[in-house]
Amino acid sequence: MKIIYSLLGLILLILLLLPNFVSDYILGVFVLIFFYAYMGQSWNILTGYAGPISLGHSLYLGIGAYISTKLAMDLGVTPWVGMWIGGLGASLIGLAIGFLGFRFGLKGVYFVLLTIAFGEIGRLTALHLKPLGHMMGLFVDFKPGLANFHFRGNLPYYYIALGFMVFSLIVVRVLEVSKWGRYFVALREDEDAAESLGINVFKYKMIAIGLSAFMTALGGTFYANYIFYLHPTSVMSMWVSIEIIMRPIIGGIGTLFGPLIGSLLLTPLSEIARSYFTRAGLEGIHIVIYGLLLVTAVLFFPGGIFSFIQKVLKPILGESRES
Amino acid sequence: MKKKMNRRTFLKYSAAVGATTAMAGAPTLLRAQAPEIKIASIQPVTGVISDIGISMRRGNQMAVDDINARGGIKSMGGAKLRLLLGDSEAKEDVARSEAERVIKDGAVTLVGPFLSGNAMAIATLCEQRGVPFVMDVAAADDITRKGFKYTFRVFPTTTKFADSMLFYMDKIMKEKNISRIRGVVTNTGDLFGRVQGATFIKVLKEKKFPIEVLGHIEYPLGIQDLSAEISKIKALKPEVLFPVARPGDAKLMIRELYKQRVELQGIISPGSPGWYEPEFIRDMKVLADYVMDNVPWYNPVGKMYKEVNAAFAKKFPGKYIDTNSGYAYLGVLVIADALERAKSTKPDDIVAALKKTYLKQDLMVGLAVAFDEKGDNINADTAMIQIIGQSIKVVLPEKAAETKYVYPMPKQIWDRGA
Amino acid sequence: MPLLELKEIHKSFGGLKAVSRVSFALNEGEILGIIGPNGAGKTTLFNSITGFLRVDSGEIWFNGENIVGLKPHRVCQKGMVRTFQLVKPFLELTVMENVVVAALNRAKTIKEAREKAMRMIELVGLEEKRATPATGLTLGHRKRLELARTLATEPKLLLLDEVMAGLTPTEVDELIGLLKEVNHRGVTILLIEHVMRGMMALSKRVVVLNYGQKIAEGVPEEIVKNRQVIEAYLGEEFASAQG
Amino acid sequence: MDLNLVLQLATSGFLLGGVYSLIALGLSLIFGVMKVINFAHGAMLVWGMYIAFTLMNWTGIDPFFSFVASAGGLFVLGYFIQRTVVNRIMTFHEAMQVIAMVGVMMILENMAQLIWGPDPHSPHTRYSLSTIWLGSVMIDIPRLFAFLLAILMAAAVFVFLKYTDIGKSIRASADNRIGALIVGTNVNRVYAVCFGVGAACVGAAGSLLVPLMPISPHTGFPFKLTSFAIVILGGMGSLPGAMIGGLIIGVAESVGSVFIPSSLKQIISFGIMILILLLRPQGLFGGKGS
Repeated sequence: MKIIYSLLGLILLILLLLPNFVSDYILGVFVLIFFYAYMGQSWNILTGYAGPISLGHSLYLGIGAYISTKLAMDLGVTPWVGMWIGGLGASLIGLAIGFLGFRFGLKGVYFVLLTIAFGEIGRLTALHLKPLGHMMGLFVDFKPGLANFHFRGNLPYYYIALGFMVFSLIVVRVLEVSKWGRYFVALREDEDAAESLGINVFKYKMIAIGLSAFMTALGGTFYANYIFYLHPTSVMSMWVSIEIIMRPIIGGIGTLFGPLIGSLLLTPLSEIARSYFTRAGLEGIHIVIYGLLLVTAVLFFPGGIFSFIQKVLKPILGESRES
Repeated sequence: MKKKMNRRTFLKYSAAVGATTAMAGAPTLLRAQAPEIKIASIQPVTGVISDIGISMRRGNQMAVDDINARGGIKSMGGAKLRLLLGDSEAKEDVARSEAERVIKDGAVTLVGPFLSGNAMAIATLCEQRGVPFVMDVAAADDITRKGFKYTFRVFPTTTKFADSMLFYMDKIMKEKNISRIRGVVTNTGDLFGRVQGATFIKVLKEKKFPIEVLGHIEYPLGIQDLSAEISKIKALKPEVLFPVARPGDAKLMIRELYKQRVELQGIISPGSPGWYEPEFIRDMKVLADYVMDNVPWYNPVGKMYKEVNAAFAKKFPGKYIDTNSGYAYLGVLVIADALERAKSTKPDDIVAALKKTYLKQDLMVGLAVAFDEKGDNINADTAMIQIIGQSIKVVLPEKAAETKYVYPMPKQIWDRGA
Repeated sequence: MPLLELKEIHKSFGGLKAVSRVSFALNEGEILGIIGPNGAGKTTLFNSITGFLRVDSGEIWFNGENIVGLKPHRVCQKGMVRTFQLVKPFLELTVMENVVVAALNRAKTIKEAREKAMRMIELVGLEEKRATPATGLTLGHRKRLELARTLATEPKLLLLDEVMAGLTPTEVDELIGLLKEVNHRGVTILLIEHVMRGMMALSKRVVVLNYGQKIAEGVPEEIVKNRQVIEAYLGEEFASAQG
Repeated sequence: MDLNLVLQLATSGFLLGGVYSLIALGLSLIFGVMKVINFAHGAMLVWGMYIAFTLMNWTGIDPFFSFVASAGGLFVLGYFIQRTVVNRIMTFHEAMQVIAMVGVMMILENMAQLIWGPDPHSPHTRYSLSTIWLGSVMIDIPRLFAFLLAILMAAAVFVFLKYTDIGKSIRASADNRIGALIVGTNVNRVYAVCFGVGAACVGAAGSLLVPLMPISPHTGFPFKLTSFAIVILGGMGSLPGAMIGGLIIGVAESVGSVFIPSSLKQIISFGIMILILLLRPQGLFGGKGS
């Protein structure tokens, strides 16, 4: 364990010093790496640890983004405060969806479809809400300043995104060793067995979806203040949900470092594919290549890349499982 | 703060020299002879509107090729322009990331990106990085209301669209002695459709214009079946349909109007693609006739237009210069003109030059390109075009008109024996 | 007062009466066996008692309380816990992690839970395997794991659903010893068992179910001679030939 | 309320619903047997469209005949995708399956753009604008043909499933995966053929849609979401359910746009989907519970 912690410390140190050595563009890529690692980790809490598979997390991203942005634009509430309110809002919606899904005992694919349906209904509703800019979307005013969560360079975004990512790692690590996290995993593995051992399956699934939605929504605030434009189709569509889940799945679902590793691989890969295969006359080839990479990754690392790394490093790092 | 400044200065320096600080494998450029100036085009060349995105990219690229063929930027020793290509995939975060990448690769000015949402993401980034950004196409008023210093728009704003539309409608109604038109507005449920449709209705109301809007029907982007919408329109019994469409649904709409035999005096778009693409006329044939569209259009009598269009048609068979490719071309011209006058690739010099732009052009309808304090092109204008005999004619304003408009439609769509 | 008392339990699925007016009682410290041919309603009865199914009618008194309608986790918290016919270990978790989850039912801290889990693992003799994920265990070990897990919840009453099925004779003997030890420590046991040797060795009293109905109850030696029981298991003809 | 309008919308929706049914039939078949949601279903539809379109351009064969070729082409494509990807991911975590199928979708969709270009095509066929009028209700001839041929294609699939050995095995696997294993059929082949047949359904549907709507690389997406709703409504794996579900959703979305804005009409499908999921997850016609 000691080796792991010192290794992590070293990596964190490198990440903290990184901005001294790379361009704004690379920093921007890292912002996306951390952002998607964070979003993936938030999703991982629900699907990776507690079990129910959600393909509607874009809904929570959207709710978080819209609430904090509306609060900032109309009432002047700083996004640093608004993000928590957005988190609560998304949490409530998540709990409502969870209540229906879990009360009615939807599992596996059925729960997936329920989340897709709610995600799409959320998107369609947002498209018709006047305060959210109707179908025109919300154009966020760019007002640089710490209080407004708006910055000129990528440097502050880099450190904030890094902070988000580290925060999610800590949350999940604390979960892993706590009663909640152990219960999550138990009900993911076998609901009946968990229930028979005194675990209130419904309650802990609700906690998982509430927490997961809350954290996802915090990321929504980051998105809004980084991209400056919110449209239901670009923040709440199923495609966004797929972007959120892609990285933790490739990295290793239900593992602490899966989302980060997945993001470290996929985010630059999509950038590289785009920058090297963007050719006039061959529009679309980079997505074909990216798609091929995704399929290959699933086929060759069915347990995720993190478990593969774990297997490889086991002789060096020793047993990390609880014994 | 100091560190950051240093890094940025370094970056600019590196961009100017052409060195790259990128990750492994970034292209290294051998540069011995003529200096090269990089500008970047970011367009949605994949995803739901890739057809338009690719057309835009072609417009950008052709302008760059033409400028280089004419000797590049003369004030800077005949420096050649190089166009870096970016793909926004029609997504905001990708648009931002692509903008960041091309800036890293040394682009001194960005052009793009057709979608207003993407434009917002890029404009904010350009503001953050202090890099000039010329929007060739993107109509939403809001973007230039945010006080950006580095963002300019060659395209007309939505309000401009609506104003011109009313101007042309007024003319038609006066000439034809029509006191009142009962119409239905329909648009795609995306940013552009909504903005165009809603602004048109808003301006009608504000000006108490004698067009009565019987209904406002919005349908999702990428819709595959418009039968229900057309049935609803038919039930409202409008005289004129005011549609804001995309290439795919324009065809659907015409076919459904035909099949359901909707009786109309005219189909007049307040301004949208869909009605002027070659594919529309190719696939719809006589059914396409008499559709009018209020769009920023090429200037059919312009010398520049004739040259550019001939070259474009030669390079991309079956295609010709239209609103999008035309403005994409013009956007690059504006940048080249500014570079010529700035004699520098420093962002602030380029911005200063852009502000003083007075680019005479007869490529598109409208006067010389010149920007107001918000960065909008004050002389951008639209034309009323109409499909007559399966070819597109400018019908208004009169000074650019190729022929007289036909209103009302002499034959209903379903009467044309297709 | 009995620890567990069933009064006229009734449960049907559609037209099928899976459990029909079954009543019996179980005293503290006792081991009671339930036998019956396949499809007799034994597992349905377990599911009904532990709250996985809601009975249509009847009362279930446990420790002086009617627990009808309680969810399984509440039933567990009251002190009644069951195993599953097809073992359900948390496959991705190690033996230790499996048992710690169960121990958290009563333990205040993770540390306490770990200590208790360790004791249970030692009790069932899996200490060598405690870092092995459950996927890597043999069936016999999985059954022991499941036992350790249920014990870690500190039950008053343990419901065992065919824990001996599929085990080797040696494993069965070991398990009999283990269950006796568990019972000796004060845990009451209700078991469904097909392995007659185990049933005979453990239970003092047996209830026989057939087609959802209780057809006999008594000490094992008498039950095996009961004509109705033989009929139920082997068919009428065999019984008359015997009789 | 305008009764005439409702009748018109119901007719149009019903006829298009037939094609929806065929699309959903393919999805339901694949799900019923392999328990994999085919996220590439929309992209396969697009390939079916382009195959018919290309044949029409090269040889002048009408899409209403070439749907057989589209079905054949997609059968091969589906068979290939099953053998190379789907077959290997069937035991994986469902989320893993989603991502693999999304990858396949990205490849197919953008390959289509690379091969056929981004511009939408609406080829003109002889009857593409023909109509018959029943009183004041218009019946769209291409829509009617598409409906009839979709039903024909579906009937052919039913016959195939009922009377051929491999078809019987497919049905057996849909009912119970392990059962089919015991009977000893070559399961891999059954799965591949089944995926092929599912793809053939959607390919044929694509061809039938050519006279009705513009073809472009990215038109598949809305169909995919709609067919999810249909499959849930009819019951996952229930083939008659997919057929009737398609008609219901077709009519509901069409008639629904009388009451709510068209831009919101998908909410009807998703609303139905949620209600069915919660109250009757086995679907209207699914026998077994989930």
